[in-house]
Amino acid sequence: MTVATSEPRRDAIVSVRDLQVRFQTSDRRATVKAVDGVNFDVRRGETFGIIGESGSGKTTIGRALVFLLKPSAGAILHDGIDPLALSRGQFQHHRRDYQIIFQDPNAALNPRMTILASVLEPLELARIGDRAARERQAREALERVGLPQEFGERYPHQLSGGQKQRVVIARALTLKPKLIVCDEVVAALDMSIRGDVLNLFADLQRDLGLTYVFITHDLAVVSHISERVAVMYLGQFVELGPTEEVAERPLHPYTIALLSAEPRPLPSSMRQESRIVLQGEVPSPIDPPSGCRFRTRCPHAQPLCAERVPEWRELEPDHWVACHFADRPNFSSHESAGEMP
Amino acid sequence: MGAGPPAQRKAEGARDDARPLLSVRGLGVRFKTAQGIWQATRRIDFDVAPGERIGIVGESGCGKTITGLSILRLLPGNFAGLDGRILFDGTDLASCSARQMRAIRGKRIAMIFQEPMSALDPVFTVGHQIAETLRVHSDVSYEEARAKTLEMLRRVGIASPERRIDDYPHQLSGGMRQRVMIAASLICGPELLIADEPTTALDVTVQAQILELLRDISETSKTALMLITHDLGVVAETCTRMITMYAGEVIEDATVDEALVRPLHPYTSGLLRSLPHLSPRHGRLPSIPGRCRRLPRCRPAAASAPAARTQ
Amino acid sequence: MARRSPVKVIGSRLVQALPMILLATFMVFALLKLVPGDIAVTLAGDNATDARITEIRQLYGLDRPSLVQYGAWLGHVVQGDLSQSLLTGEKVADSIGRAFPNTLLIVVIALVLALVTGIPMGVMAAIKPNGWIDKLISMIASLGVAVPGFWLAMILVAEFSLKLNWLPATGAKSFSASPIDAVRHALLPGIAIAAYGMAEVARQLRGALLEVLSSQYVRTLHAKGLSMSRILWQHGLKNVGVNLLTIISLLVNRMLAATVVIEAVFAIPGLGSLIVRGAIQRDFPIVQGVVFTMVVVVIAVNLITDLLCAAVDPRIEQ
Amino acid sequence: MTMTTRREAIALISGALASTTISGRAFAQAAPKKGGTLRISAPANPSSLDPATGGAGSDHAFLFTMYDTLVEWEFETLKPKPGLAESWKFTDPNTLVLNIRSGVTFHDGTPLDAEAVKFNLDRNRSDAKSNIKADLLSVDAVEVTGAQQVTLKLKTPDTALPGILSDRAGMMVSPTALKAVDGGVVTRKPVGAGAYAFVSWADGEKIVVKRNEKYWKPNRPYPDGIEFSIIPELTTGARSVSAGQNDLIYQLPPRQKAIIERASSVKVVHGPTLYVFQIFLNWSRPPFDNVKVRQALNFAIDREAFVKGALAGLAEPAYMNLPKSHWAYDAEVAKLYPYDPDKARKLLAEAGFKEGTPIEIGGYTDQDSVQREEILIEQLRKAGINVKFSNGTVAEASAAFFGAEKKGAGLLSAWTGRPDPSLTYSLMFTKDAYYNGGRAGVPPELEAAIKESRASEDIEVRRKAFSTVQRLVMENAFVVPLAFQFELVAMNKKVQGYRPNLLGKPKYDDVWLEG
Repeated sequence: MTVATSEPRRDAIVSVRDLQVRFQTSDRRATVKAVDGVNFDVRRGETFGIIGESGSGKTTIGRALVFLLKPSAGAILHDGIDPLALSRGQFQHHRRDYQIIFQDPNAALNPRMTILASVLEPLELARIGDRAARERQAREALERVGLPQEFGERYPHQLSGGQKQRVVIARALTLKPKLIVCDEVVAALDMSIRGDVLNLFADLQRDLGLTYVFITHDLAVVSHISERVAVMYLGQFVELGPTEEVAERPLHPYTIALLSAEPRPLPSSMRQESRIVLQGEVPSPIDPPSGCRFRTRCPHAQPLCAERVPEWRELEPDHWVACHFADRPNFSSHESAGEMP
Repeated sequence: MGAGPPAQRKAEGARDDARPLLSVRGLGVRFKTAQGIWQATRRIDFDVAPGERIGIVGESGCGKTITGLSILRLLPGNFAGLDGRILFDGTDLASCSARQMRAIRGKRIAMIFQEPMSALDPVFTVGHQIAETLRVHSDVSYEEARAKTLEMLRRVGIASPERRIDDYPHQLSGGMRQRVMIAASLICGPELLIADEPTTALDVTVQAQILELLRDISETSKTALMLITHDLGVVAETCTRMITMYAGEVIEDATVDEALVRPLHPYTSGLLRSLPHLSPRHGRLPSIPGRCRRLPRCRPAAASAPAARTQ
Repeated sequence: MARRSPVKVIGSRLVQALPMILLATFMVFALLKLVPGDIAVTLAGDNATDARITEIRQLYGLDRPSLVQYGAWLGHVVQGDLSQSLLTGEKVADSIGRAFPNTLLIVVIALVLALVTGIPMGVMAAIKPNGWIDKLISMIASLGVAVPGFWLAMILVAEFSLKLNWLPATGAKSFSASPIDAVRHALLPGIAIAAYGMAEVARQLRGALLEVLSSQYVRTLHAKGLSMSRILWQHGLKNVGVNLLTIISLLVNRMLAATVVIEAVFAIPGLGSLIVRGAIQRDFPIVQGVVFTMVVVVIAVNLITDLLCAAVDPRIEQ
Repeated sequence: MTMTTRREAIALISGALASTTISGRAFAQAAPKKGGTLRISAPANPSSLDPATGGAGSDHAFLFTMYDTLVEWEFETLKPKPGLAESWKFTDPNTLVLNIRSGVTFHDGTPLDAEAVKFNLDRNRSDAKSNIKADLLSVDAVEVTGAQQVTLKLKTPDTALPGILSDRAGMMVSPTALKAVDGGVVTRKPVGAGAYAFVSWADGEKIVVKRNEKYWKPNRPYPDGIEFSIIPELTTGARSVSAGQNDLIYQLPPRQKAIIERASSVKVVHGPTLYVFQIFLNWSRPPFDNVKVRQALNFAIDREAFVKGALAGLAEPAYMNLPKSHWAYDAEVAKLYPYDPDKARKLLAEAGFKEGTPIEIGGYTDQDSVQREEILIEQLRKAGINVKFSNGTVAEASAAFFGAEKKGAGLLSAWTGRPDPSLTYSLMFTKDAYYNGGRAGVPPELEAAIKESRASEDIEVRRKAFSTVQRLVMENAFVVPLAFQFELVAMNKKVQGYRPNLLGKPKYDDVWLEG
């Protein structure tokens, strides 16, 4: 695919250009192309959603964005600068602005540390302010995520899953980051708590001017929270655009299938029967299909799809897609995606 | 639905069979905990007609999984006691001997679970595990069992079953594992399949495949399906009737259409409203106050309010 | 996931084992040289004089630098010659060839006994954790671990040899000459070592089985209508197969070590007795030879264990 | 003596048969008969089966069965008596003539004649591998003066020679066998002229010998053969006798007596030996360079109590290096050191030795040794002597004290004794002797007296010389003798005719098996 957006946008807080991340398999005999040529910008103050199924490489992208993983090729610019070009000390300092939160709050919290101690930890490591100032900051962070004062003295096992995830968010907030990568942050939470936590994210963004990269497999979550969404399949973006656009007028057959697969609590009278159920399994990222990676499961695949890699093109304003036939009306999504409740 | 005897329920079921396949009456389950006896579920009544697909929905901890497990009497080690009756085809499973119970498990009532990875024995081939159900319940030769297993693998949509039959679970994807689980549960042709969150751990496109498979199998082989899930969408896609549980009790029992269009119970409507769905991205999600099952949060009614809809 | 052929695996493991063998024999050699005491004194005899001891050191090459001596030994080993006892002149290969079967028989008997008793104990304990059977078995297991092997050995001899006269109190017989007699001689020492093994197998197996029994797939098996005994003996045991094999390989190593004491108690001319004699007399070719043999055995046991683990558990890659 | 293994430290011996007690029934009175295999539990693998190259005192138990010696001794007195040499005579102080018994052959048929004896003696005193060159230092030349006669030309008078020829130096090996073996050592293929011929030796496991059908002693031996099972753990060895798997075990420690006597099928024989527990002293440096400190140590020890406490009473208190029954024993010397802690204190004060100053003494780690140490610590403490034992294995601790390291002021060990007492004294109490740990000099009159003891053939002259030797050694307190251990042999009741000997190294000359 060609790199169409070679010039980073001015308002981009993160610019990703032709990002590739590869791993060795455990027997060191093959290379997994976890992320294979991805381009996008994250705009300041927005929530950028990345949706994909397991093995699509979305988590790898998330880690690469905050340099928990080193890209094998390509560039990731933070505010126009390449963090990898920074000195060690500068890099550590720079890192505070770009945080990541994971799915499992249990893994992120030390069971033997009080909540307050856990929230204080990043401040202490960064040696910010004196002890009193740090503690005040930590308590503010806890308050901001809606946890009462007395929670600071508790231990993780005394908290519910949602409360723990709030603690993790508070901890990320202490260093006043510009951007937070949220990797499946509500996947482990109960339905009813999910709403609360998502509301919290929205509040924080409004109040603190945060930018989010929201990584999830859950269509409902991503479409609720993000302005723009990228759809990922087998290490590549297949579609990127404003959430409403992607949800209501998807361009890529995979997006269409994904939207159609989402079970909806609709009564039978409101359901339409032409649901698209993809056949087969996701191919191996070790040896992905030639041409378009989705072609092996695509209901509209043509011989061309095997021969040529589809171009990453801006088919509609701000709406990108990688499909040879996305502009053909015959599989245009509009009628198959279904109505929203 | 309350304690209405099966005869009174004629109007409701999709089928008009003489009597329900499964009839649960006054079911309650207790567990031993460090704090004493905990009543996990109480006064649960519902029926499943032959071939019917019902969904049991509720949040985690509401007792839906325990209800599923108690039908097969597969309750965990700290199980302390069970009240009520579980009438299956006229037999009260609550008072069956262990031997009778074993003869029913897998043969007449099958069950599949959420995590297809951990629900399969990692050190046996999938073929072995599918055939095993058949072999414990009937006297078949190795060849017969293998042939039947291949047929089942094909039936649940596994490509090149001849190759997959000798694979181990870790060599399969999550979706394939769940297909294997389904194959193993259906090989004896059970009358009832209890599926406990069968797609929760799966990706959405794979979930669609599995749900389609379950619906298809239930329709073609007339197997009743009891689908336990927290996802109203899954129920809407798959089932005809929906039972909502909250704090260990059944609070609503209605057809899916009715329940979704006019949820009578505030909890059901709360659940529906809290869904962060595709369109309403502007605005806040309504939150359901409280989350501990012991804290009543149902606004107009207490948690122990009787089921809102009866026949 | 591609599997490598067992031949290749064995080959590469043997190559990896070479440095281990070198290191082990060199370290033992260095230790023998470091501790005071000198075979030259033994060789010089009761009427030793300083001059005679010096003379003997020259005569036997004991005055050469240690590394040279080790190198000379290694040179012989490379040519397939474990050299001979400095003291008696017997070929070390002959000594080991005679001693090893005796030790092996004891270890094999001990292992079989430990498994035959330990596995049912572990399984029974796991069926109902914290039930009275479990508590009883755990008590027996604690005893098995706590009771020193040599003490048990002496009790066994007192009871079964001296009092009842069922089994011989000391010595060993060649297995090839008379299998029954050989087993009769190795039985009591085998039991003495097996007690610890039994306890270890029972305890570890119980723990591993409990973990298996609490796993999701066991619930599936129940849901499929399998009986508890079938779940335990078929699925349970195969699932703890890797644990069991690991226990076995550890036990073999431990039992080999335990033979040093047990062989002394039963006057069994095995590897343990041999290395003790070699060490006391600073007869380093003997010690080196036994260490070499033991290291090879341990490496072989570990290798076999790994191969078997891979056979039992498909998730393990070779 | 002390080197090599722990077993040895426990047991090599000699002495006159002062008291042989037999537990249980008395010997059966039936006439000796031939047949059967004598099964013996032996405590140690031999260091070699070649008498010239071996070193361990424990080897004799095997060697004596295969090799006959030129001179033998009376069991009870250790008085030399004819062996392969039917007679000997010092024709002058520097000439010893040996007349060799005729008609004797080695196991391989080689005749045992004067040439064979000369071959052996020359090998023993000059071969590089020979460990017994020192024993024959006084021999200048060995001459064949007849078909069955050799004459030893001596550099200096040495009347200890007959005694020496009753030990390794006098064990005759077949010259044919020696010449046939590469290196001239018959370690693994011994061929002698003894009562039994070698069959096999599996190191650390078993030695088998069979009856020499052409043995020169009439009607001997009785058993068809002997099987030695090598069982280093004496408790185990004793059990093998209790269980009937072996017929006889020797060199048992005293504590085993009560245990083994419980088995009804077993009888126990014991008798005194030359094996003496003692504290070796390094008198080359403080504190033992002061004779008063050494004497104090000797006064501070209650030997009677030591015998009871450490050796279950199966021992004789030792006041010098010879037991009461020995022909050279001097009762006057024995009176030098009665138990007298006050005297000890006084001597220490005179020596300017500060009471309670720790003295480091080496010792062994085995259970019996540690028990002996504990008793000694207690006894010495009463005299204000603070002894600290630092223990090691027999090999370690011995090498550390006697070898180049010179560790510790003393060593609690034992002396196994020699057929002729002059060896005992020259190996311990001459300058540069290996068992003189400090290699310090001794009074010239002691060296002279030791020499004197080997100058005359006359036993009275020798006795007087030894009196002087003993007196000088004990007055100078070069050693702290503690106790002579008894030989303790347990055997199946069907074993008949076993007699202990003063040397403490078992011989089975008259043993036969009943039933």
